[in-house]
Amino acid sequence: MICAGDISASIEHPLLERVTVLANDRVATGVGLIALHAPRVAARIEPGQFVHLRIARGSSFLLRRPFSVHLAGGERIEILYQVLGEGTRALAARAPGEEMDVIGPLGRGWTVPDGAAHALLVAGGLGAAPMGMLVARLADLGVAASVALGAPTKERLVALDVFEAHARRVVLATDDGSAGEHGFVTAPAGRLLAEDRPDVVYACGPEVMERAVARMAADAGVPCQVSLERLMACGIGACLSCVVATRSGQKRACCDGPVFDAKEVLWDASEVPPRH
Amino acid sequence: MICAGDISASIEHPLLERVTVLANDRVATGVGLIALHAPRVAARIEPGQFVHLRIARGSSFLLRRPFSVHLAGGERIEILYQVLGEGTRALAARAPGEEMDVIGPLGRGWTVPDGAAHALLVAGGLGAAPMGMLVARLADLGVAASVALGAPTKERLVALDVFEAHARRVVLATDDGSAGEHGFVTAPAGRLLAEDRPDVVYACGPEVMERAVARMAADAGVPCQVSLERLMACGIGACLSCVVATRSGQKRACCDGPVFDAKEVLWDASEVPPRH
Amino acid sequence: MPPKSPRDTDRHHEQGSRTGPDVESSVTDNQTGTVDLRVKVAGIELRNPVMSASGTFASGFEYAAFVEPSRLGALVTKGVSLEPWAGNASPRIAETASGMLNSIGLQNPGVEVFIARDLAWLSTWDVPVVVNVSGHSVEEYVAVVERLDAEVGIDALEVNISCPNVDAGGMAFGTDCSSAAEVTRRVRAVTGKPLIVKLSPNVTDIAEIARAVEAEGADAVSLINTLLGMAIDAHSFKPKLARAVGGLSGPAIKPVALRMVWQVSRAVGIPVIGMGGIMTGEDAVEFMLAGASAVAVGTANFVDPTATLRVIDGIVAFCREHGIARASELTGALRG
Amino acid sequence: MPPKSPRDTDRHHEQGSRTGPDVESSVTDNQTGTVDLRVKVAGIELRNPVMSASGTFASGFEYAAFVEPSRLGALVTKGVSLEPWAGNASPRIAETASGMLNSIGLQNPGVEVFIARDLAWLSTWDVPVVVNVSGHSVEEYVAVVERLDAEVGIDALEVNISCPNVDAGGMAFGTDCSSAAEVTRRVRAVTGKPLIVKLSPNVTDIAEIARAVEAEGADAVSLINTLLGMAIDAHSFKPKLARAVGGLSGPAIKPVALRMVWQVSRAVGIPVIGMGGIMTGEDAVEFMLAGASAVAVGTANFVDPTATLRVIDGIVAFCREHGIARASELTGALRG
Ligand SMILES: Cc1cc2nc3c(=O)[nH]c(=O)nc-3n(C[C@H](O)[C@H](O)[C@H](O)COP(=O)(O)OP(=O)(O)OC[C@H]3O[C@@H](n4cnc5c(N)ncnc54)[C@H](O)[C@@H]3O)c2cc1C
Ligand SMILES: Cc1cc2nc3c(=O)[nH]c(=O)nc-3n(C[C@H](O)[C@H](O)[C@H](O)COP(=O)(O)OP(=O)(O)OC[C@H]3O[C@@H](n4cnc5c(N)ncnc54)[C@H](O)[C@@H]3O)c2cc1C
Ligand SMILES: Cc1cc2nc3c(=O)[nH]c(=O)nc-3n(C[C@H](O)[C@H](O)[C@H](O)COP(=O)(O)O)c2cc1C
Ligand SMILES: Cc1cc2nc3c(=O)[nH]c(=O)nc-3n(C[C@H](O)[C@H](O)[C@H](O)COP(=O)(O)O)c2cc1C
Ligand code: FES
Ligand code: FES
Repeated sequence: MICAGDISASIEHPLLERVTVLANDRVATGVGLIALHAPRVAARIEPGQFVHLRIARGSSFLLRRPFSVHLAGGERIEILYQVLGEGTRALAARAPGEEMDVIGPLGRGWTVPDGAAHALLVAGGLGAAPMGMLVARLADLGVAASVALGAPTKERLVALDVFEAHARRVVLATDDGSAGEHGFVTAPAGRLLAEDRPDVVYACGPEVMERAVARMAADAGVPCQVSLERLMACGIGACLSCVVATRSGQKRACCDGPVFDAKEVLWDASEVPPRH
Repeated sequence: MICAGDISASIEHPLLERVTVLANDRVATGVGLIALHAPRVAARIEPGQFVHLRIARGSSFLLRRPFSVHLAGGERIEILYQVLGEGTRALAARAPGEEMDVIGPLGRGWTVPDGAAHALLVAGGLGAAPMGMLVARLADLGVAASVALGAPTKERLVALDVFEAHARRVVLATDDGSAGEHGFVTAPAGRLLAEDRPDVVYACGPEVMERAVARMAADAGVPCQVSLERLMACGIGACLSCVVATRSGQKRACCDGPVFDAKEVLWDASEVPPRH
Repeated sequence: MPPKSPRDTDRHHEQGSRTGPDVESSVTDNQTGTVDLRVKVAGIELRNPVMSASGTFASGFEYAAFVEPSRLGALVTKGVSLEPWAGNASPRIAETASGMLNSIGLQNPGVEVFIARDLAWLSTWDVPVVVNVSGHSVEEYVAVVERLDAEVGIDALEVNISCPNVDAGGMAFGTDCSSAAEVTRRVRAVTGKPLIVKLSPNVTDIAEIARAVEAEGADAVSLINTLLGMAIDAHSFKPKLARAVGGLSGPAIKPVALRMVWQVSRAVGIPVIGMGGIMTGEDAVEFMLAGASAVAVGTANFVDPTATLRVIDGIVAFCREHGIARASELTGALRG
Repeated sequence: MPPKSPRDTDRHHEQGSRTGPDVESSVTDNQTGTVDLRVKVAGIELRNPVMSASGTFASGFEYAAFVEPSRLGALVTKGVSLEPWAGNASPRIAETASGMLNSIGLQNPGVEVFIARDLAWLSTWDVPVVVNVSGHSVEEYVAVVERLDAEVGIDALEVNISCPNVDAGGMAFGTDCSSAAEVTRRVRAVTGKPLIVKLSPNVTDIAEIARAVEAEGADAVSLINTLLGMAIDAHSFKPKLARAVGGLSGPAIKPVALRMVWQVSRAVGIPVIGMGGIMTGEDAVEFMLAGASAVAVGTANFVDPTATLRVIDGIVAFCREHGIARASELTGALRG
């Protein structure tokens, strides 16, 4: 990853690739899965990295949109996206055969500590998006994975098939109890942390959830990685719009992250993008 | 037509109609023909009137685009359009089944003088667009029509089929001589004016052409109507962006026109939108 | 014409043929309760906070097929001057990214024709009428205001000291505190009608201008007028507007307009009427949160002739969603 | 550091490892002839008129995968101050119609780190380097300029008196003639390098400020910096930026930028560097026709990291289409 912080480090260039939509389907309430033919990005993307997508030209919104790569294989990448504003609405309208362009792979993804035997993944809502490639990678590496997956309601649970295919154990929670446990995903996450004694915890979801998981992991003495969302203009480290306050100073989510060591993050200084 | 100038006159309201694309095909080099299901506008539109089309939402261009209705029948209207800028490019990309909205019918169209037996239509390029309904109407009324139709080159001649179906005589001219006469359409127009001795001349095309035809008609003592293009924001008479200088003061092309009596127009004061 | 007092603001209640503003001013929904849309600006009670922006709605006649004037909070007319003005040469508009430039140049038939034709028509509708006033000189502003002051069918005057499209007068008065103050003082002296001063965004410190006109007796300020801009057609090597420069409006300018409404509403005690790029009810709510008591919809009318109605509906929907009983509670409700 | 003279502008020709600017400066096409893209601004010869806009390109390192620095007319770096600045709280950006707001707040590691890290890296490329200078006070501007003046790898300094995103200093210096003049005079006294002053559009009369800095010895002016704006998230009742207000950039502001470039280039004798919403070669040509000698590309880099290159190609295509031999002929070529 190139970052001015690493101005003298060896550079792994991101690519600007013209891609074609292969499929674009609704997979849960308000959630779509878009598959792109992106051979060059697909060949290099690592779990937890993201792409910066130019969804439309000539639209009244200008900026790219950052999306984690959910799954990658062969010449294909897949993105799981929640429809929120004009960008994701336009994304949902893109049809197979249409072209767009992506910058990627971007950012630092998840790391698997040497010798880890057991991992806990905690995903809230679309927090499951950057964990698809991760759970598959863990399976490849022979690391046993437990997953705590939460959503507001049954119809909004995503990526269950991927987790079930690769994890040893998947526990569900919904805010309304329509699937799995009734309540927040932090409850089963805490239990799994105690029961399974993982060597590493990965968390992605609303920042309050990540923070709660980070605290539980810290209390249990288990290393924890979190993937943070920030508003991003350039996506490549140049504009400083995506800063995260850490113990080692201000970092850029787009290239120093989005995955950070949870104990590095100064949670109080960080801010979640407004959401309604 | 509603116009502040007629603030006390009886109002014929334009409609705001949600329409569906029925077909959208390329019919000549850089020219498309889009058919819209627009029952309410189709029922009321008169030859020479236009509609104000909202081509796209969420695009970086805001304003509607004015287009003459080329043909109308049943619940359908057809627009002949030249692809020039972002608006018409977006129009060319609209697919059957998609929706958009139109305001119409707008403006004052062509009038057929009482007792006219013979009419001359002079169309340069897309000037043929507002003449499709006209030539059909003339045929209905039993007025014999001669048409002088010009284009830069053969591949850009439009609406030939409509003119041939309804006119007594169609003479072609192309700037490069690839079809019909070599040269501007004003040459055959002048000949037809002398030979056929029409009771009325209708002209639409580049403003220089309209002006030349207007002068020939005036010299021959034949009444002449011209359809003028102006940049239009509102399209309904409110914003004063489309003014035309006439002998009876400043008029709005969108509602006092677009068709004007040629001898009313103060040509030197009027200005053509820039074109490249 | 001598100043009139008390101010002529309760005309609606006097006219038997009109329904009071309360009839349409609130929307009832059994599930989420009633939203009271009424707001008060410069002493006029509006049935909702949405006005037409001057110059984009003429006198409402052309829009009547789409928007019944009595649905509006107020109808603000195109600028009127003492004598007829021909306006600028064509082309007068140019499209820009998410916006447009205009250099209409205040073409209008003069105050007498306006009164005889437009005002006569407007009087048949139950809507507060705000007449926008133009002038090439302080004397002209005064003369127009004096003439309009005599008319009962007018609820307020909006003095446009911010038009970027005329050579003499217009914006020149709005970009300098002392001349803004002078115009206000002079027109204030000849009218008892509520006086709104329309401010130019083409200034270093708009709050300072707002304070100056407040001090001279303006009952409200409206902002923003258009930003001075230019568009060029590279291929013809020429400006797109015959006059070279014009006024930028539309969504492109919304961030500047919101910022200025926020600054001005914190600087003055009189109400602020906010405008600049409003397309939706949510846009209008943003202006109110920033401090506007009412809003005006301009360029959006060209895009959608029913835009004012959609904005009103959108405000209702927003209030319902957030359990807000009175739209007026939105004004200045921005949280730190 | 004492003022240096003669001005340090022929660095490129001294360094053997670099190719002279003429190598890539013209494009040959047998059918339509050669287009000479070279322009001269503030005494520096640029191989083409396209620069990066400060703060949108960092020091070029992050963009190197997409744009080889030596392809640019000049590389303008992010603003640098004497000590490290932390910048503003997050969120720091918000999207608006055809534009964006930023309130980065000049976060930078301070001039020493900049020299040791960024400038060292930049020196490996054959590109004129323009360093953008920030300050909270006149003294800080002077100290930074003094420090940078000592570095051979710098071709010009751009003094940013127009940043809307800092509380002290920044834009405050650029919205008033006398403080703009003072900053210019004071930094001029401590450097012999070409001096560009970057102007704020948030003023009543930008031409007046331009004349003031010209009188104090600026070699060029660059404009526009961002327009002060605001965005509100209605549903949370909060400004979208943590700092409430920020700077508006992108195509939305192009009409304002073009107008100001046109006004300023007619008011001063020094070259104008134009920017604000440039996305394409045609946009760049429009700025040159309006009077700019060179242009800078900012927000467009975020949309397309190769934007600067596309703009250069677009200028070439335009010149060919119109039979223009030298891009510099475009400057001020607008027809009445
Ligand atoms: C590294 C990273 C990875 C992401 N991965 C995914 C993913 O895999 N699936 C998914 O559904 N979403 C993901 N997001 C969030 C996604 O980028 C936003 O939901 C999306 O940009 C919203 O765009 P919009 O136009 O629909 O919303 P709007 O709210 O209209 O967007 C307005 C602006 O805010 C930005 N924005 C809005 N929400 C967010 C957000 N949460 N994070 C960052 N920027 C935001 C947009 O990019 C845009 O600039 C990711 C964000 C980041 C930073
Ligand atoms: C009453 C009327 C009827 C018309 N009928 C037809 C028709 O039947 N077929 C057809 O092909 N064209 C017609 N035109 C012209 C057509 O409106 C323009 O070609 C079209 O708006 C160009 O849009 P654009 O976005 O592709 O071009 P751009 O040049 O990108 O448009 C930029 C702006 O300029 C305006 N504009 C550009 N050219 C013209 C023009 N010649 N006249 C008016 N506005 C213009 C656009 O509406 C837009 O606001 C008509 C124009 C008028 C006024
Ligand atoms: C075509 C046009 C004409 C205008 N004429 C006037 C006018 O006569 N008087 C006035 O005060 N403002 C005039 N304005 C400014 C608008 O009232 C409004 O302040 C501005 O357009 C910003 O709002 P908007 O972005 O919603 O259009 C005009 C604007 C446009 C677009
Ligand atoms: C994220 C961001 C950061 C900026 N930082 C600086 C800066 O440090 N110094 C400066 O002079 N201008 C800065 N600017 C202003 C730009 O250089 C430029 O003047 C402005 O964005 C207009 O050009 P554009 O529309 O092409 O972006 C910044 C702009 C943006 C968008
Ligand atoms: S998004 Fe630009 S630095 Fe991270
Ligand atoms: S387009 Fe608005 S008056 Fe004609």
